[in-house]
Amino acid sequence: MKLNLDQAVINRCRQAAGHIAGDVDQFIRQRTTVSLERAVLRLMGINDAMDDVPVANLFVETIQAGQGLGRGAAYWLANGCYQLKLTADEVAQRVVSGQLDLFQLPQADRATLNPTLEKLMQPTIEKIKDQHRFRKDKLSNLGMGPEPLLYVIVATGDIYQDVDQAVAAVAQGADIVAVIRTTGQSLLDYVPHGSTREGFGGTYATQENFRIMREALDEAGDKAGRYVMLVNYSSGLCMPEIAVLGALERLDMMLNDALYGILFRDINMQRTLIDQHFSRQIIGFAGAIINTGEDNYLTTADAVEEAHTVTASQFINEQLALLAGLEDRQIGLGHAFEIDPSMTDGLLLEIAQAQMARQLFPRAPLKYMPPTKHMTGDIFQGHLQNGLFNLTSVLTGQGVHLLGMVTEAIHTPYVQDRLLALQNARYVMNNARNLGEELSIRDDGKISARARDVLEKAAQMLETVAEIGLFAALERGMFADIERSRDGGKGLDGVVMKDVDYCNPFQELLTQQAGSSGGGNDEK
Amino acid sequence: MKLNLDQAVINRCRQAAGHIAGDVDQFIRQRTTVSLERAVLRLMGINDAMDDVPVANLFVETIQAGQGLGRGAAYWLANGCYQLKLTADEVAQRVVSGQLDLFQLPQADRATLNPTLEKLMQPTIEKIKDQHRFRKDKLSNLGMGPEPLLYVIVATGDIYQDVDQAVAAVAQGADIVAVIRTTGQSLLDYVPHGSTREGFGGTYATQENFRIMREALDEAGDKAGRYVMLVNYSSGLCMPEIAVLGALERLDMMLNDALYGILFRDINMQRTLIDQHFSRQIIGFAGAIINTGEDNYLTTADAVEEAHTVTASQFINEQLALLAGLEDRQIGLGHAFEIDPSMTDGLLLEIAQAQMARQLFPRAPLKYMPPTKHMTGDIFQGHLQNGLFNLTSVLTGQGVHLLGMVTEAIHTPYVQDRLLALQNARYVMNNARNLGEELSIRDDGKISARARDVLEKAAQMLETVAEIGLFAALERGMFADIERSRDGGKGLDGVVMKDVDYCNPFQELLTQQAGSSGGGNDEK
Amino acid sequence: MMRSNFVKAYGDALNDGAVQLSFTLPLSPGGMAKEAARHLAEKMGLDQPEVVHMVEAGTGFSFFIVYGFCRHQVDTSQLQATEVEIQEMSFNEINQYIQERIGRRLNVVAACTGTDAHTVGIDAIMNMKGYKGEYGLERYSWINAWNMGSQVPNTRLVAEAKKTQADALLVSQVVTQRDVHISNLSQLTELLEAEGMRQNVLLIVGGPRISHQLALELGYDAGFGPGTTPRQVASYIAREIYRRQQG
Amino acid sequence: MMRSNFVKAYGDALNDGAVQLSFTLPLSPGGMAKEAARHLAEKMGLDQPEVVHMVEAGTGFSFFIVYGFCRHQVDTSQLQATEVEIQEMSFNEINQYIQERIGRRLNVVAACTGTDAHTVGIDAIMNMKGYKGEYGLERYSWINAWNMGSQVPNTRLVAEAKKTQADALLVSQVVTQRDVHISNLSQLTELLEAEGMRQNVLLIVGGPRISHQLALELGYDAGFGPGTTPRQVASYIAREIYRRQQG
Ligand code: B12
Ligand code: B12
Ligand SMILES: Cc1ncc(COP(=O)(O)O)c(C=O)c1O
Ligand SMILES: Cc1ncc(COP(=O)(O)O)c(C=O)c1O
Repeated sequence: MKLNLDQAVINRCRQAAGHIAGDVDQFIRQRTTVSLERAVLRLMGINDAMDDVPVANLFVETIQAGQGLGRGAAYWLANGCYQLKLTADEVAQRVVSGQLDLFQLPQADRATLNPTLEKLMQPTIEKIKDQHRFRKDKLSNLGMGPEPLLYVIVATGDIYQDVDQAVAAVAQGADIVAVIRTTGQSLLDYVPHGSTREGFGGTYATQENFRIMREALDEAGDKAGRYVMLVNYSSGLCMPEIAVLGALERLDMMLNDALYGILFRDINMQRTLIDQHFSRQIIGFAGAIINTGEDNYLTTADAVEEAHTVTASQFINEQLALLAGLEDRQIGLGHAFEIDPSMTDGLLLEIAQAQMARQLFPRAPLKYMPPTKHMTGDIFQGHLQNGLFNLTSVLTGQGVHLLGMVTEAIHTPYVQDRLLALQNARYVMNNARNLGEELSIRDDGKISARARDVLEKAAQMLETVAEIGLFAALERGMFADIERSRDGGKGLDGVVMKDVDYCNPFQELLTQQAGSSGGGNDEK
Repeated sequence: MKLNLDQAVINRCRQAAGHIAGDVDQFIRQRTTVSLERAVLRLMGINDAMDDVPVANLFVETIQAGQGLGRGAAYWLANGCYQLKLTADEVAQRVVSGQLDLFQLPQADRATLNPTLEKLMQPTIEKIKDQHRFRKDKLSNLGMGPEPLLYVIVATGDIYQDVDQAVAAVAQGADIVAVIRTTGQSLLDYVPHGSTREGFGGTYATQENFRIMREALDEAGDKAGRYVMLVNYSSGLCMPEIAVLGALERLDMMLNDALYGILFRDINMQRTLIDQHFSRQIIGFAGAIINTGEDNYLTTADAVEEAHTVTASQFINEQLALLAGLEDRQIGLGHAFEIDPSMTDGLLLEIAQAQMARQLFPRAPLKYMPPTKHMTGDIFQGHLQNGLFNLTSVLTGQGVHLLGMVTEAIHTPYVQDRLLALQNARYVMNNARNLGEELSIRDDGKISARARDVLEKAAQMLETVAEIGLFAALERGMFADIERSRDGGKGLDGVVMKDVDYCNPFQELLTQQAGSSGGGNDEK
Repeated sequence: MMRSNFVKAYGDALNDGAVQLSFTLPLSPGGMAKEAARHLAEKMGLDQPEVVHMVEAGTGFSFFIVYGFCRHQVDTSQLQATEVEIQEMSFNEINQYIQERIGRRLNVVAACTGTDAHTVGIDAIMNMKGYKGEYGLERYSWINAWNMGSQVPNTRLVAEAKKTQADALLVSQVVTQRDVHISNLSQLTELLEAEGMRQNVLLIVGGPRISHQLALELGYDAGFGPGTTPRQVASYIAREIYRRQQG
Repeated sequence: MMRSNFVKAYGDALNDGAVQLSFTLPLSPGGMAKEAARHLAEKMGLDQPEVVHMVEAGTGFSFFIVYGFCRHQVDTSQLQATEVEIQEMSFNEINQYIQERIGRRLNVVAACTGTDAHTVGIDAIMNMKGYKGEYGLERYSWINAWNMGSQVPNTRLVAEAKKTQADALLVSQVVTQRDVHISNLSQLTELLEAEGMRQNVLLIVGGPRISHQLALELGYDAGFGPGTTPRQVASYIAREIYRRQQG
């Protein structure tokens, strides 16, 4: 099944998106954020907490209070270690307990500090590389299911209940498990610490929770004879930090999209675009996959009217991801099956959109979201909507397939909801496994016309955005029907201009690597 | 969506089937049956019962006892009227009460009786014509839903509860309502009398029950703004009689298939093929549609292995129907969606079969049966199976679409089962309404290969059957994996050779009409 | 109080009691109907019953979907599995068992009785050619098997049982609307009692809606439900007849 | 005894009590688990409960589908519809009503509170541009409407209410897992009480899992569930404030 798309229009899209991403990149390069700096500290092993407050936060606050953040947290930590001949932890402890004022120390120059920086970075880099290697080995030994990969969420709010539900889902055929985050976490300007049992609508994303679930899934995967992927959110006010924790605990995919934070969490656009860039560099290095959030647009905007905004955003996200050094196969662009089910020939439009996305981003592990907005308390009807969604996904060869839940409009999924969802997908996808190869789409039909129309609109939109810039486009409410201002939203106070002698050896390393290899940390 | 079928193979099928039907027709023409003769009596207005035993039965028994059946019941009745100057009812009453011995009367010759016969026939012919006209008017005023037409069953066993459930189904969008018959009725060699409330797995087919339901559906249809079709079974040991009652009470469709009776009710093949011919003549004259039962083969035989037997049987049924004077648009050939849902690419084979049937019989109102055999207690999974069935139906443009019930494997449908089924069909068919027009099928793919394969096997089977004859084929178990012998089964004792002076003015009329116009009783 | 052998339904968190219901009420949709549905669910023991879906199901009727948290719990230590207990043997083992322990061929007569015409189930148990890769009783060298087919009146079955000196009667019942299977099955036991034959045969019933428990209640020796295999039935017959023979 | 105002569930024949259930038990599939499911259904008042489907739902869990005939009946004469009673007016009528009877613009403050970020529902009620073809409260000339958006802490909402001298507060709660909405809604009434403001505002809550009954239980004046339209809310506010004003 192939759509006859006009390559010239596709080129226009990519060109405009490249332009947009380039502009953003210019802006980003000059700035850092509190979360980015905390991420750097975490990469240097500062992952403890004091009375439940992460040391990284306390450390960065101290530096920010002293106006030193523009030089980079790495600099201050390394300089402390160098000057006092202490370990990173020792320095951090003293700083946050008020015993040590870093600004009082002599300030070595960068060249002098490089060996110290090198030493501070090494363990984490090794750990991340180990995790990457482990995943690769597992994948080549155990393999994964056929695409579309079946992705389910767990969301009990309690990591131990989550584990039970996740393990059950693996036994029922899940390829990917995402632990949904509690409401509100995205607006926390720190990452909670330790294992947790008290989330609402999701479970706190913490390093320990990641570890607990990773262990459970590795075990369940071994039992099921395949590698099971773990997903969490590198999103919200702590994007880069969670990227680090994800890299350390071998998360395989991270929801990661500044636009989502801007539109749906009212996070300041400057802040989160800067955060996003570094988080993507880390995710790229860890060999994980990002999932972008375009699907969410269709929960507030209409899926028929605003489909082109999804496509346009995918092009932008692709270019931003490439600039952060991700490879195509790591860029899980999001889209969704969200057309009103009562629409005559609605399925034709869904097929058009899904197939178009497939062809526009042929190597991307497209993340395909199920119906959510038009799900109701009628679980029987919902099961069918999910069935047609599953059919569309296998027909158009999507990569990462989020399973729709019959109780979507009611509660976070029960154990049986996930079971039903997995059975649904297994049945429909198996029964129609090669249907896509059997069929071709008329060039003069409704499906083709729809794809052409959406693509052209996306091109026009991208060209407008390229002209006015992404920030202005967001101010005009061009995405998801939501308007956000450049200086509004949460977290702007965490943005800091980099000094000329800004120091961030990780970013340097990752930027360099990306320049040479195009992403990932290995030979492929 | 179109399959590239080889016209030469289609021609071979039709030719062989024509040959088979011709042979059967030769056999039929020389014989009559007790039920056929009772049908003639009913056509002459003998529709009463005495102590719950139909007068038609008593009358025919008397004649059969006197070895007079070969001359035709019409002869004896008309002769009685003529000789005694009594009405048909008066004659029948006297005969069955033993007051009158018809064999003792002088026997007028046919020419003499013709005016009497004419007079006896007229009221019924008029009534049937009226009903036909009424239906045509309603249809042209109210219209019907778009095809595939949504067909549901009611099966409470109680005609009054059936009415409630049928009316509810019409409100939910049903186009066609079939009242399922109680177990066992097909083996009764009489048609029960009056309204009934005590069926098992269905409700007795009686003239009064037909009338009650017809009235309810006319009312519900007027309210819903469309004509609602009523279906029952002209099937079993009383095929022709029920055809008469259906014609009188304006049933729009009748399940009517001798092969079903032979295979699934062990009814003698001679008996039921003779009965079938006359029943089809009547149904044709009434302007109704027959539904054939090939779908049932796949409940005992495997849908992948034995698909060609369905196709072969459709060709035979078509030819037999044409010989009985039905038009293409009255021949609702049956087939079904019965492939094991756990089969990889099973949907491809279902599409192949459905699309092939569509192209082989382009004007037939194909009756498409839902999954039944592979339905289980898992109502959620079942709802999806029905969903893919609904999709296949709209994709391939079926005519009469029987709705699958989620509780198929559990009980006869509850009121909500029908609701869910109608919602399912409405959603899927509307959402994919014109999908079939958008897609084309690869000539070198699995779907095409499957269709070619099934068609070739059907041709070969038909050629074998043409060679050995239908009776021998049934003896060899070539259909539905079931073997039946020529002289076995129920009802053979009701078969009688026609005398040279056999009299059946209806059959004469219908045969003549068919010869001239090709079916139906009007100008079209 | 949840003791360890008490279980409750479970949706989101262990023992939360989460259940889903659906049903139709003879009321038009609206506030009242919704309230009626909620009440019904409450009577069934649901805490916080929520009517998540209400839709007209024909004039004067509404269909509901309800979720809630069921208070009831089940004490698993009080339960007894109510399926026939079978020590399953293989095809060859069964033949050998009959040959060695009983020493004569067993006579087994099967039928789908009454007006029921569903033969696939009983054929699955009986047919020579087998079902899902397993041979039916007709294939067993140490069983004489008669399959009388469908719509067999109980009187004919009893006559055949007498004629063949049947060791076991296998009755299939698929249609169950208005409990037609119950009256049909009861009639058979009465006939057998009347003929004084009840003690001489192993009386077995099967079908998709048949449970062992129901079979016992109706005076049968065993009941077999969906998914039964010929080997299970043959194993049961062989062992049970041997057991009875032993006293 | 079925009196005419008693209703039962209905599947095949009126008042047969037919219901469908589904749930998960923390037991591995098997005879015991099936029996446990049957027992649970019996406790819920089902006659002849039949487990029509049992499947493993992860190690140590089974999912069941059960049909049966529920004994319980509901006395419809005892029911009260528990939705807010609203005499609905049109957009123009509402403005006119406020102008004529109350004589001043009503101040309405809305927010999706706590950590809840679902704005679509409250926006549907508030937004100028409207929802499904109906204008939100911001469009009403006789209403001053403030929509504070999502994730608004209760303290901020109370401060805003004070500042604007709000006549009505509209709170939206969508996330309900572990009853987070309940604690969040209760906290708001406590804050208002503490500030001595509770009597001065009409306190309204809405959301997909909110019922009028729940709202009353939590000390709110009204609760609005799925499908609420801006006109219903505006009508209710106008009439209720007028009513209170009258004494
Ligand atoms: C195939 C089928 C038919 C075929 C039957 C062909 C045939 N020769 O058997 C046809 C199309 C003819 C048919 C007709 C009808 N059917 Co039908 N049919 C079915 C269907 C789709 C499958 C049944 C089946 O073959 N199952 C497969 C076998 C292998 O499973 P099984 O019977 O459970 O048998 C297993 C076990 O139960 C056990 N077992 C069974 N019997 C015995 C006996 C013994 C001694 C033992 C030890 C074990 C045992 O072992 C078997 C192997 O594991 C079911 C729906 C469904 N999906 O279940 C409806 C169904 C059984 N039919 C039904 C009805 C109502 C009818 C009709 C009465 C409808 C009508 N009025 O026209 C007719 C008439 C039939 C009649 N007079 O009895 C209803 C029964 C409802 C009820 N609970 O009362 C069902 C459930 C459909 C529905 N939901 O309405 N049917
Ligand atoms: C859209 C949506 C989102 C969007 C929200 C975008 C936005 N800006 O609002 C996005 C994608 C961001 C999102 C995110 C999440 N969501 Co969400 N989401 C939904 C979804 C699909 C639709 C909700 C919706 O828009 N409904 C349409 C509106 C019009 O309906 P409504 O809210 O019921 O409003 C009507 C009435 O209730 C009433 N009303 C509502 N409020 C008020 C207030 C007053 C005063 C009055 C009078 C009336 C009133 O009037 C409205 C119009 O009729 C639902 C699932 C579903 N299909 O319902 C899940 C759902 C609500 N989400 C859920 C969850 C858990 C989340 C997350 C927490 C998941 C996570 N951890 O990441 C996140 C985080 C959000 C957060 N912090 O709160 C759960 C809640 C489960 C529960 N019962 O606790 C749901 C049910 C999905 C699920 N099954 O898991 N979600
Ligand atoms: C990119 C992205 N981030 C985050 C989330 C989840 O929301 P929250 O940030 O509240 O955890 C989503 C939800 O779908 C998302 O798509
Ligand atoms: C042609 C035909 N006749 C009759 C029936 C119904 O069976 P019975 O003859 O037992 O009423 C069917 C069932 O599908 C059928 O297809």
